[in-house]
Amino acid sequence: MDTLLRLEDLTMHYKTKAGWVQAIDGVSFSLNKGQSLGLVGESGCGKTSIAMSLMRLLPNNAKLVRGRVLFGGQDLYALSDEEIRKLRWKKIAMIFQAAMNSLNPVYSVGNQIIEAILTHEPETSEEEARERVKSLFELVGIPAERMGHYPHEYSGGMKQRAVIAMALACRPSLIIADEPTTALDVIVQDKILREIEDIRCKINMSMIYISHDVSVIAEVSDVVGVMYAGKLLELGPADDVFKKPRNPYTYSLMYAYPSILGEKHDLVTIPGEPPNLLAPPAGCRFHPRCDWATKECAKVEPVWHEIANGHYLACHNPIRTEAVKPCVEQVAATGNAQVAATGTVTEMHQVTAKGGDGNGASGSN
Amino acid sequence: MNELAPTPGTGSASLTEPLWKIRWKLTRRSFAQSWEIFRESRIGMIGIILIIAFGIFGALWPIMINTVWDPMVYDPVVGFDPMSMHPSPPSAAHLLGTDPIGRDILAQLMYSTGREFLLGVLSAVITVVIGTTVGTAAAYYGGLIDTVFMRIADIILLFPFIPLLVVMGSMVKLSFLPFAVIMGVLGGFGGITIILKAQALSVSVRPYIDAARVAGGSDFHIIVSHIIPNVLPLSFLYMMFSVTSAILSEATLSFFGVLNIDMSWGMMIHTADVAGYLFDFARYWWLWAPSGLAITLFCAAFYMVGRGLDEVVNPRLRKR
Amino acid sequence: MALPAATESGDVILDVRDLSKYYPVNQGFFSGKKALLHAVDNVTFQVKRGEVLGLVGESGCGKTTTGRLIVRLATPTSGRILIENTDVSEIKGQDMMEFRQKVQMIFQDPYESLDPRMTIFDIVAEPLNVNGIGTFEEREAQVEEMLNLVGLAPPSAFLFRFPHELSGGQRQRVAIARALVVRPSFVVADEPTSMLDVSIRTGIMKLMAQLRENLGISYLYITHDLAVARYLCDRIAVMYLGNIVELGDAEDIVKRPLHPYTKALISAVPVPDPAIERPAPNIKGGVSKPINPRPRCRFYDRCPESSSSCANAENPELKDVGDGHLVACHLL
Amino acid sequence: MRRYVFGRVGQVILTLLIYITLVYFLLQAMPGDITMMYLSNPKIPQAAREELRSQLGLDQSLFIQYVSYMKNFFRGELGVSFSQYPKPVWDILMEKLPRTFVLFLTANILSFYIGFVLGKVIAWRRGKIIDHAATVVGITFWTAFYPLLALVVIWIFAYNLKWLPLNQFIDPRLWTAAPFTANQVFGNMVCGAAIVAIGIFLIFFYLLRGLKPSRRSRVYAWSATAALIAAVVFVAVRKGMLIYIWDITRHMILPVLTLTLINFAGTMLLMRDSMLETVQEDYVLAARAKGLPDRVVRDRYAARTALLPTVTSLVLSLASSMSGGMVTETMFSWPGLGQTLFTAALANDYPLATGALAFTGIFLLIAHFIADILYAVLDPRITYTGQSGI
Amino acid sequence: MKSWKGTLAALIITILVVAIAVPGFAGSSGLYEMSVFENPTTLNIFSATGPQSTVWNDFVASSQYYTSLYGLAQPYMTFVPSVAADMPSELKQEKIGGNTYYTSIVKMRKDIKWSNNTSLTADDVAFSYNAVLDMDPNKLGGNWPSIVDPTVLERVEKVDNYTVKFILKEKPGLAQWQYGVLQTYLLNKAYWEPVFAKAKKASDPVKELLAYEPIGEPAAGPFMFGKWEKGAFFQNVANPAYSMKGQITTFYEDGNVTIVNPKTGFKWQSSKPTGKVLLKVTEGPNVSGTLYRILGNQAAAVMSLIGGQVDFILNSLGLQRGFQEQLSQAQGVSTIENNVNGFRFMMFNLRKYPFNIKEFRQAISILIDREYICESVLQGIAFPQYSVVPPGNAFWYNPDAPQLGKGLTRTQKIEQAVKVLKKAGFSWEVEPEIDLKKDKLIKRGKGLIMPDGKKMPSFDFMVMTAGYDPLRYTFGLNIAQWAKDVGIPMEAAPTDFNVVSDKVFEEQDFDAALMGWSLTAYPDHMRWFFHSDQAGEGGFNPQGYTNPEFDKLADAFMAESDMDTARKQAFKLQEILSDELPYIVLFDTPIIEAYRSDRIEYPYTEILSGLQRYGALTSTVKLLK
Repeated sequence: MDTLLRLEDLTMHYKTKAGWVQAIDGVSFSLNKGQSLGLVGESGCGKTSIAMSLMRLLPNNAKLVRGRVLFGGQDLYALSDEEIRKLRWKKIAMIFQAAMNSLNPVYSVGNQIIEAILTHEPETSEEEARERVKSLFELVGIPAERMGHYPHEYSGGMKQRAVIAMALACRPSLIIADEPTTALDVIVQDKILREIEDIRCKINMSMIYISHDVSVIAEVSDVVGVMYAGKLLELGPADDVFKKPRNPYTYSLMYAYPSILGEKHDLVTIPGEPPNLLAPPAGCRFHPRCDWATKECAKVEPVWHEIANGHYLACHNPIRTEAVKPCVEQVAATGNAQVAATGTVTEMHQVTAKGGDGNGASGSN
Repeated sequence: MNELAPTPGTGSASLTEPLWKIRWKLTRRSFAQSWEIFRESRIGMIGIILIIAFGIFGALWPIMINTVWDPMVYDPVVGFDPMSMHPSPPSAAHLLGTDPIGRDILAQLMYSTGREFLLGVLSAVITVVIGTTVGTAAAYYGGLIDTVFMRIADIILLFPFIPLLVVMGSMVKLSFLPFAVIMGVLGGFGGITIILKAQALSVSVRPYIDAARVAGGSDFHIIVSHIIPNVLPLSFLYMMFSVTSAILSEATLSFFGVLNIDMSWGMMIHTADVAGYLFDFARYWWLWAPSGLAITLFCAAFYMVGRGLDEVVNPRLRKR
Repeated sequence: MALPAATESGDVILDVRDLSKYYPVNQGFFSGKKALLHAVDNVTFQVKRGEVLGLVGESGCGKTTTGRLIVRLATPTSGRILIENTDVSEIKGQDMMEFRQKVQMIFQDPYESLDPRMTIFDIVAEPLNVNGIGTFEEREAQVEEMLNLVGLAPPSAFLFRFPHELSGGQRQRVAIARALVVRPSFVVADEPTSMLDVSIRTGIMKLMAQLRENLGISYLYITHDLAVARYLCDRIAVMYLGNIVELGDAEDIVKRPLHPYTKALISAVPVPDPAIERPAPNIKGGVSKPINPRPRCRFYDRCPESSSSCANAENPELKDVGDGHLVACHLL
Repeated sequence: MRRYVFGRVGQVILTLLIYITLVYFLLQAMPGDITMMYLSNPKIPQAAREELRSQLGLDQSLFIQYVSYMKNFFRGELGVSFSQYPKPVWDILMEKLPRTFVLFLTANILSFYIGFVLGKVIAWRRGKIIDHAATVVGITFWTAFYPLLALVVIWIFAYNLKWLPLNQFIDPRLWTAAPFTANQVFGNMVCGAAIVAIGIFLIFFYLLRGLKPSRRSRVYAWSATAALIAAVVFVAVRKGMLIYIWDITRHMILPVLTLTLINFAGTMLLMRDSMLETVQEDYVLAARAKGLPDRVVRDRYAARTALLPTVTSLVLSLASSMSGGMVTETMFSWPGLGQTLFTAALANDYPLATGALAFTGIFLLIAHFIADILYAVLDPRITYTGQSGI
Repeated sequence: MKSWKGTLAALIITILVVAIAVPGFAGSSGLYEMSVFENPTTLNIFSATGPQSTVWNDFVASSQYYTSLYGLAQPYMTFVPSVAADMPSELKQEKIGGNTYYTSIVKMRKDIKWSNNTSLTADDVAFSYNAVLDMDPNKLGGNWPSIVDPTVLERVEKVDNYTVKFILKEKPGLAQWQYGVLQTYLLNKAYWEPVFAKAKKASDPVKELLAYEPIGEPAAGPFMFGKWEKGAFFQNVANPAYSMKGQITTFYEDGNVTIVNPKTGFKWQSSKPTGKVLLKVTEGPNVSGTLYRILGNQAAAVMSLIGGQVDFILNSLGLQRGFQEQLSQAQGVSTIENNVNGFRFMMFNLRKYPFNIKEFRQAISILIDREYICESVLQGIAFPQYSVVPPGNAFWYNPDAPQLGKGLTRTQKIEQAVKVLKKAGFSWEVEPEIDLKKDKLIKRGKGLIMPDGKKMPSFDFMVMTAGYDPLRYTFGLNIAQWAKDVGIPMEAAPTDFNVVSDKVFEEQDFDAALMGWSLTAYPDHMRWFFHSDQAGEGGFNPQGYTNPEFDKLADAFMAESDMDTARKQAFKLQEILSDELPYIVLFDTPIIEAYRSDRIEYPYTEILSGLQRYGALTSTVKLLK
């Protein structure tokens, strides 16, 4: 398969008053044409920074420390400003996190899309562009007559669709979707997710889907990448990763959230707080919160390596067995007994002594 | 984050220090934090330095007149130096020269500084106290109170201050304090009310106001302990801008000779103007430059501090 | 009334009857017609002592308004709210003070619900202060105890910090401590975890469960997330455009949804398993606002199963279909 | 829209009513009346004074005087001036109005435009030298002492460099033979400018509509504009008025410059702040992601929305720019409303001062009103149903 | 967007460039251009003299268009006939219709024409008075009750075409008669009669009259209305029918005046003129018109003068001192200084001992070296003055009144002062010693002993603060110093003006003070300031001067209607005052004016209160190019 995008050891730091924030640290992956990659992680883990560095839209205080971003074989960071401007949207488009805010409130939605088309395809006439927008609107399920309306006249879901239509306007080869459904209600979210998948399959486009919600990623991605504190911890085919999460963080993320289907299970809690990226922990960045951590984890940074076909991992102590779902009985154990509850509180003391948001990390494993 | 914690307590129900001391420390710390942000603003720092410089300059007046200067010669209002022709250019005796009626410019400048401070700060404090109270009340209670005060504000916005004060000043000579009060009151019911009300309104719909209400807080409690403290930084910011407008108005009205103020920077220029020295700018520069510059720098200083504060108060303006 | 349940026992801590809240909508400067937004319309439910009732629905369905009505942040247009058998829908003065000590609320946004200019101590002690409970030392002891209880230990490390120095999870714990410091018997929790990150969310959820056990508090837990409701709540009420459309045991609702809306809601929740193909939720159109709604089933326009009989029938009322499982649908 | 406009008009009239009432009572509260002015000769017996007072209705109760004043006010009668007895205040003010109007409008539009453009540019280049320089220069002018600034400007440009006329609004040597009065010329200038402005607006509205106008329509639009201007100039030449218009324009430059220098910084700094907020908006990022050229992002995205709060604050600053206008009029011997108010005040001419203040109020109210409408036009989110509020 | 900006910028730049490139419009020839600070407000003489009587209206209109029966010949302010052919006849008692009146006949010149070439006749004159009387001058307000004084004037009758008869209710003094009624503006009956008739019918005749706009009103003065662009300029054109053009007024040293009009043959002389001719003034106008630019402030006016846009700055206050130096350096500009009609003086409280001793005051006056302070200390910004009538008021000024101590050196002054004091019985503990040859004070006097044998206590001399008036302040300090030199224990006390005014006029509780007055042309102030009936509280004689002889003389002066007799009386009054010194007159400041000497020429520039006094000599000025 053709490789569309390749990140090689991408390392991006932000300069702040307090020092350098290591927002992206040595991230490498590649994406094939037509493939969809899901990036999952908590807020502040560097997902959005990756999206922005792919568009070369980082704020002024960002600095590319090392690494390359190869798009269709071209190093994006070797291009001039004008070249990258022309490449944006034409080749790489983006669906923004806050759709409500990513439309200019004072221009009609249709015009904002037409403007993008006319900018990148100057030979197109305005009429042709209008026709194209019309068909895009149909594609995403907005009545074409609403083209002339202003964003404030749209509902949240419609705005999100309009933003998707806008992203598709120049038929880019890669779309980056940055949490496009976070602010939406489940039913709308479901519809949008399905539409995105539909369209992507129809026009065979690559996509990077960024979300903090493992479930959403599971629904839309071929390949899943798990990020933590600016680093990629695990990356692999969705089926593999979800069936056999190797990194403890992946595992915790998957089971930290109650599910609606199946039996009620206990929740895995991840103690503590994500690290401060001004001074991330030595060794594995997840080790202070990891129940599997050993002394080695605190000292040696795990190597990013392929463990199976297309399945990459950075961990000293990967979970080797089939993942065990935490079971309901354990919930009952902590829930019922008073002893257990007070025990939890005493444990909290110890955890907070380390600093941060301690909570009952009573053995989930 | 942990290094900010006070001395590790034992978790027992006794504080290691008296409460006021802790609060004092906290105030100092939050002040220090604001100061850190403020220091980022070059403009704000220039403003602060200027204000301090003016403060020192103004404080020199009582010292000089009580020690070095002969009040007969250097009194800013009635002083006269019979030894020289007036207006005399800067010399060793009169560092900034004398005005057309023989008074020492430097002494006038120093003497006025303190009074300008008083005028500016007094009227600004009145403005802000009124603006904050009215704005908060209007925002919190809404309804009739809101309508009445906002209409008043609309109307006051219609008043061109300077012409109005010219009219008033020419009919009843306004002296220093009444003028400061009028400026303060007019300012307080005008534009600032609208801005502070908007701020109070945005504070009053915050969830923590609901939380306070659920906790059982009365309206008074909510206004005094939640809304006003959160509006105050903005009030303080607008106080800076009010100082500027008060001083400029005073100077302009003094220039037109409609105020009953015996000495101010505006009066100094007025004196030079009526005596006919204010058109050959280069030659009689000492008659207008010190006072004109003082007005501009003084106003600009407060304005700059205001802009610096803006970055503290409004984090969205901060540099990333 | 179609509700036979629960008033006979003293077990009921909250009894909401026919609660409605209409908001006037500004239709225009000169327009004479008065439009009313039926934010909450004829809602009836009970919460038993020690129970957690989940109120689930999409944004704009009136769940938050219901919560605010119960803690009297808003005055109901009609209907009654009984807390421990006292009607609180129109109380004032001293009664209000007592009421405030019985019923508290936890807010959604931990970043906004704490006054940025107050220390943690001031925030947590505020309900004690304004109600004049205890001496200073007693208050301090209570605050410290409360902080311990919500997992902010040692309390002295937090007492004199400002909210912005705390992380989201810690803030939400402070908010919980503030709500619980007056030892209320009933707490309305308005999506306390929705703004938090996954790894922190779990901790708060567990804390709430623990506090319920340890302190015997009843909750009205408002959330848009059925999975969370399932995990935390004993019973779940599903709201749609100001009406409760289904109410019943949590597992029952999740496993055996009866109302078409509940079904759609459940099938729309994504699952963290690529192997599972969810059926598409069968629902038309989008949410509208219940402004002067027509007197028929609110879900009619979007209902996949609606029949012509629904078009002309009145808005259905909750009917018990067994085991305390109530549904408001003509089709059942 | 119509409903909105009517609603606003109602509010405006109410506000005006209260404003005039306030002005009226404020000035009534001041000491002195016409008999002190008019009958200054001590030889005049008391009886003559009393008679005059009763003729003017000054012996009636304040309230009755007020009611009759208000009645007359809306009939366009503002009483008679004391210092120019028995000249109607209305006549005096109408004579001054066009001059103030032209000066105020030109200066405000210019300073707003300059402030807007500069603010946009320096916000876009935040932290660069141009940002610091423009901010410092702006603050200096913003806090400058108006009268002194006016004197400096005159001294430099008119007295030393002799580039521009010193003072006044026309050159008497030219006008002694003029077949027009200055107010006729002012009227024609206003009309001409309005025709040109509306014409250009219509031309561009109809010919350059859409996002990508064709080359041909561009040529049409520009030639139509040129033709329009040429036509207006031609009419002026035919009427023999061009040289007089020209003379007034020349005289306007310095006062307009002074007013602009004083006022532009307000808009500039506001625009800068407002823009610094909008550049952080997602749609600006989105626009850049769309690959739009930098200038388009700046102008159509960041600046366009940043303009809205700036327009709002323009309303707030109108009164103060009116104050500046008064000072400027006085310093430049520009006989407009401001100068009239000033001399009326110094001469204790209450009816004239009241009238002038009322006129200023009406003037500002109309400006507020226009700014409101402009705001509503600029911001599609305003639906004209609710009150816009400031 | 971009093209817009570019266009706008280009437009603005073009306007600027063109504006700078195209120079101002060339001066129109034949116009005498002046600047005024305020708009005139009306052309209507009734308004301009009534409620709108501003100096600006008078400058541009009233003083330019109208003539009167009599006037004051400039620059010496001699009372001369203008439209009248000779002085009025002596006032006679006459019984008319049962009442006793005083009457006077005035014969008129026959050569006076209106601008529409009709003659100015007795009808016009009688109308001018009777119509105003009819309207009630009190209601017209302003200055009308003074110039058509209803308390004196009954009516004016036409005797023949060129003779009128004044019928007066009582015998008027000079102020009411020569300086009042006889100098009233003359109106064109044909023009005004219908206007009055119409006004009479209106509900408020006065208001109707005042509101009338006199378009096309015939003028008899040197100028007629030309064009008025409100707020910008005011233009007058020369009256082509002006009858007095070319008329020569000759002033003789003895104060006599002759008037000759070579064109019409009119001749008049005051009495037999003898002595040298002081000045010959030929009436114009020599310009095609006058142009008044309305410039709002004096800086603008001065810059315009320097820039050549105006020839003269018309301002009743003259120019501020600050401009003088700058103007004197400008090319083609001359500055002139003239005395104003006023003085600043020192006074003692004559109710107190020893201030009531005449010699004490004389000694002080002798000691004061006015010339030294004015010329050396104040470097010419003040004029020394000795008499309560300024020399500039030449007709009334008595040059022979004593000027104590004038021209003496420092020591001579001390010597003389000591002599005068000794004569009055003063003595010293230590007498001052001087060296006349070296003009040096060897020993200062100490311990002055009053004639009653007591040592004189120290007293306060109130002077204005330097901020209020630095000149008086400087004078005051110097006077106190000189007084101390001879042992007079005088302390100069700079005092706020309001305090001085209160203490002097309200409380009359003071020892000595330094104050100032400004005056009118007719010197009736001598009566008001020194008559004993003004010595009470609130009167104009707070120093408490009482001299029955003076009182009598002053009353006679006031009642006198004959000019020559009145003049003699005024001279006598001045002699008394200069000897008794109830005021020690010190100095006055001049009025400073400037004109473009490269463009215009005046027949004279020395005139009390400056050229502005009579509208900047519009009818006699000559253009040089």
